[in-house]
Amino acid sequence: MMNHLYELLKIVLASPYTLPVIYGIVIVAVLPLVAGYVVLVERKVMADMQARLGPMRVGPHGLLQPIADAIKLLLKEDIIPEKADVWIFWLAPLISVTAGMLALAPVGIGPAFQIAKDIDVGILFIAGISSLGIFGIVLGGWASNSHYSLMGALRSAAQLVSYETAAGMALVSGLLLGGSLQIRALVEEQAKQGVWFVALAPIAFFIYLVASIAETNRAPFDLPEAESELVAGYMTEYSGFRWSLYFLAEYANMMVVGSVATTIFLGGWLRPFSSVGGAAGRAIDTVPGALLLGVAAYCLYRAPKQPVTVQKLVMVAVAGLCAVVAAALLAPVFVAQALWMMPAIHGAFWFLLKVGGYIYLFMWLRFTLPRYRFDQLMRLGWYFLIPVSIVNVMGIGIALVLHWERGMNLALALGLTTLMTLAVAAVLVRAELKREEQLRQAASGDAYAG
Amino acid sequence: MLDKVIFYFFAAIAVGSALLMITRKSAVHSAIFLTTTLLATAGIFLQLRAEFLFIVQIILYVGGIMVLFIFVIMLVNLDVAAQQIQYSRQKWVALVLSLALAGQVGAMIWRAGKLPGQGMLVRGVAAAESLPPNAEAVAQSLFGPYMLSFEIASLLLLVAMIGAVVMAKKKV
Amino acid sequence: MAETTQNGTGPAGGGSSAQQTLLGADELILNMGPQHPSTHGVLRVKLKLDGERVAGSECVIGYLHRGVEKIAEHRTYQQFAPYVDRMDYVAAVSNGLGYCEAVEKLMGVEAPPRAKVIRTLLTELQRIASHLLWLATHALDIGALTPLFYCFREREEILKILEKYCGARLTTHAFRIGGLQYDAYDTLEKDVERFCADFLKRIVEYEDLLTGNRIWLGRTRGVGVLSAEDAIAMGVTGPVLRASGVPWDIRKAMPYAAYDQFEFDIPVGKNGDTFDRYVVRMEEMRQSVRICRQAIGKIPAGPILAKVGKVLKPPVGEVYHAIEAPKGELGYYIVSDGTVQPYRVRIRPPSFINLQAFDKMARGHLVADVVAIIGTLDIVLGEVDR
Amino acid sequence: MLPVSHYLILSLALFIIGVVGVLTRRNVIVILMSIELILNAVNINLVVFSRLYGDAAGQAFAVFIITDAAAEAAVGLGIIIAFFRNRETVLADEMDLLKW
Repeated sequence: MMNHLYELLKIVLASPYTLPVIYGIVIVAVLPLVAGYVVLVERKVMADMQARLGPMRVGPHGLLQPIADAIKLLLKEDIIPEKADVWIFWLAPLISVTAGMLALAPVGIGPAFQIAKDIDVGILFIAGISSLGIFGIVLGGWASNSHYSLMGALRSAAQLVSYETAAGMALVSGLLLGGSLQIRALVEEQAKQGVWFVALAPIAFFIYLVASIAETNRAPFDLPEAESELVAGYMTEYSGFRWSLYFLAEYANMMVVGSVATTIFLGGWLRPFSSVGGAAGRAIDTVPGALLLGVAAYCLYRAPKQPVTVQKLVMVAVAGLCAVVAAALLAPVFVAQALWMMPAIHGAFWFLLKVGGYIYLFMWLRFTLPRYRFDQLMRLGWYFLIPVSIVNVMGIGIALVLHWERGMNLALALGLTTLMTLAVAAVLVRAELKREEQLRQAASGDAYAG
Repeated sequence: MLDKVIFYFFAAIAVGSALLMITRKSAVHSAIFLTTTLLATAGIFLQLRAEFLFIVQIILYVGGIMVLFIFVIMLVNLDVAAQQIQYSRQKWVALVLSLALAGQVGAMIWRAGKLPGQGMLVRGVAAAESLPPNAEAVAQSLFGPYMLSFEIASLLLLVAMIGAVVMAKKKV
Repeated sequence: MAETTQNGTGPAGGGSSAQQTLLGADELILNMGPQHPSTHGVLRVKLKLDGERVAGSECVIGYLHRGVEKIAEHRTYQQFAPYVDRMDYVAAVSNGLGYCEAVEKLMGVEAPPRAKVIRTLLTELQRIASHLLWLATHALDIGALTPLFYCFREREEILKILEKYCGARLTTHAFRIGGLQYDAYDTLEKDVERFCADFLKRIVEYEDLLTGNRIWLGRTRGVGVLSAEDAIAMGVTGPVLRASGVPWDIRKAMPYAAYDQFEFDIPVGKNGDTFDRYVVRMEEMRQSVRICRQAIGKIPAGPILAKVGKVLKPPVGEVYHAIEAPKGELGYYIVSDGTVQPYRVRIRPPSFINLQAFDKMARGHLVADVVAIIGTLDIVLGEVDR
Repeated sequence: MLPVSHYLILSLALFIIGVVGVLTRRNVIVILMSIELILNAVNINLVVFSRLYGDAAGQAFAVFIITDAAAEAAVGLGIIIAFFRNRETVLADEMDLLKW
């Protein structure tokens, strides 16, 4: 009996599908929790920027808030509006959340942790699958049978279609530099060239940043769910668990775009100065562990100041967790036997750190900027981002040809074409400013005439 | 074995939702079922190791064309249409003729399949591992022998874009 | 929230014809409010939309009607004073000032100079608080989350001063007919001075966040333009009128309280759009600080309450007295029949009159602009409905 | 890979369903969708033969067909919107005037 089980286990372990399936299950299981904690971090960041404390009640410093929120959402009444198209109403959030999670499949969180390893069209796969999420939004908005929802859905459809072009063009710039669609190949190319592509194609990165904010419906492009105008846009009629699925989809999408940007422009799982080796490299490698040890120490320092025993214990537990992770990060650096763990663990750390930084940028913008109006959003997309992104792709193509065929220095060629793109962008901005000025004069002239 | 399972799975979804697509009253439901069919077809492309086409199908067909369809369905109010008679007068004739066509072609395919080499002058299917990377292969083909066609296709898209803009303008 | 009878685009909007599509010439009716995040209370706006463009609008009010004017007829003059606080509940002090001065005018009494200066000081603080609340919600409506919390931080300081003065934060009932009930507390001047110094620094922060921001400019410039002629024709007052280029401020035009003793400017806009109204209100806050700073220097000594009896019996007659409340001209028309209760009180609330301009301003704009326009009118439904 | 006939039968089934949709439905949008289905069925054929012969040309043609489908959908839907605006119907048999 045991023998059979052992044999079975061996077969299962030897199968090429085992590891991806396990990774997949881990992602699906952990993603809601991660999303919950991203929300907590967002609320804390928001509180910090707005001179207040944020969630403080559930757990020390609100650490258990996401769990409380999740329980609350699960227990809420699930309201389906009268006259709604019931089964589309049910299906729509599922589409969104499935697309968001599925798009994470080819993402390489470090060189080891990747579900779909050798998928030939990695980046395209992510872009394509995540664009399916729009179905959930549009159908959900339509099925709710409410005007706010419908307007949110229409806005969302128009917005996503418009900004996908710019985002796609920005990605193409990165792909041209990397010469492949595969995630792994892209990161390895950056390691080989010894420079992150954000340095080679800053404009493409900027365009992708803007377009990805628009694609994930985040402020200042959060028109489909603009609270002050459309109540909650396409989610107006949703409640409880279904609503939280939309929420989960939004955060999954943020992680997806963050991962794409990190992979293409920010060097994926490479650490900063990845080409530096020797003692300096070793010093950089100790940074993550030291960082987490610092966090652990701070938690221990704060623990006695918590008001309740349970909170003290949780604080100590968090400190312990940080210490364990720090140990795992430091072990490969100092213990030769553990060296094989180095790429996987450190790769994951740097990748997640970069994605976190990208998402932090999203939050920062959200709390700083007012919201665009729909026509302004469309103008920004069609009159600025798309032309600039097209010129940028052409520029990078020209630079690469100059580099390959004429042997020109790559940095020089790219610098020249970047300047060219900037000039085009400046012309576009000037034209836009001029138009605005004219419009304003026309408006105020009318006002006095009428 | 796995190949078979995957094929029959996707084929069943494709045919089933295609049938639902042409029988639903609500155009939105039809669009959803067409989307499902297209996704299932994408799965079959993947099973045929056409990874690039798989993702093109998803990005262009599902993420582009079907979104356009749903967008238009929402713009033009179809509630009235959903309450009217769905099928035209010639439906029985059309059905019979279509089925006759299906029988004819099906019989041909069935008999050809029994011939040596599947009746298709095939010397033997290339092993999946021996295929070149798919995206590169398609690119070689698109930008090699079919460069002109590719440019014509882009011209077609331009014309279509202009046409659509002109059509959809407020005043025709 | 959508009117089900008008619904033509949902999945089962059965029975309706193709009239209400987004494409056709016919409009879609969108009911904004009375429960909507940005209608500032319980305003209900019926919007006729052509796509997302506003083809017409109708404001439905009265959801907060409490019959304040009618209540006045069954209360004595003193008893009615707390009720006026509940109209514009974000500027209760100003409401009280207007009412007290109106009754004083009716009786021919004048408040002592010390009371007048303290009244002016507190009213100007209240003006800043009211404008801060406007800025907070206006920015939030346009999508800027953060100014809300900064503004509330400053408003909190003002409310603390008011609380120290009279014990209440929101509905203060700070003044009495004939003067003040409470004298200024010991550290009032110091508190106000500290607040003014802090506030001048912090208002720069808000301007950093908003004034030069391209998105903010795009959302406010050219939106909800109201020409001077239209503004005057519709009886619009306050910052909305001044932003259209009409330098009309009752504090200057017919000074009341102690305004004639202080120097201040009346900020005036040019284009009459939402951005100008924003600029005017920001500048007004600075001017209020200026008045406050002058006032704390010269609060005269002396009594705080004029000689009025315990029972107020104004002579038969009528009076209209208006003050410049934060939102515009707040007028009280009181008719006395010689008894202890007013025969009739009619209140001219600035928000109510200003709301008239909404349709004019919103027409032709997008739905997103509607919330900006509601915000820029700075209405308080307690005052509109009374 | 399974025998080619499997794929061909699948493709045939989708094609016929598309044809039936085009011929029997009255709603123009559904007819347009049925045409998309027909094009899609053709794509399966192209891809399966491309795989069979190990030549990517078939897939290149499938890309062309998808391009064509996109163009067709754009123009077709544009026409439908224009028509709907004028006549307020999307039924094929009510489109019986050459001029409106």
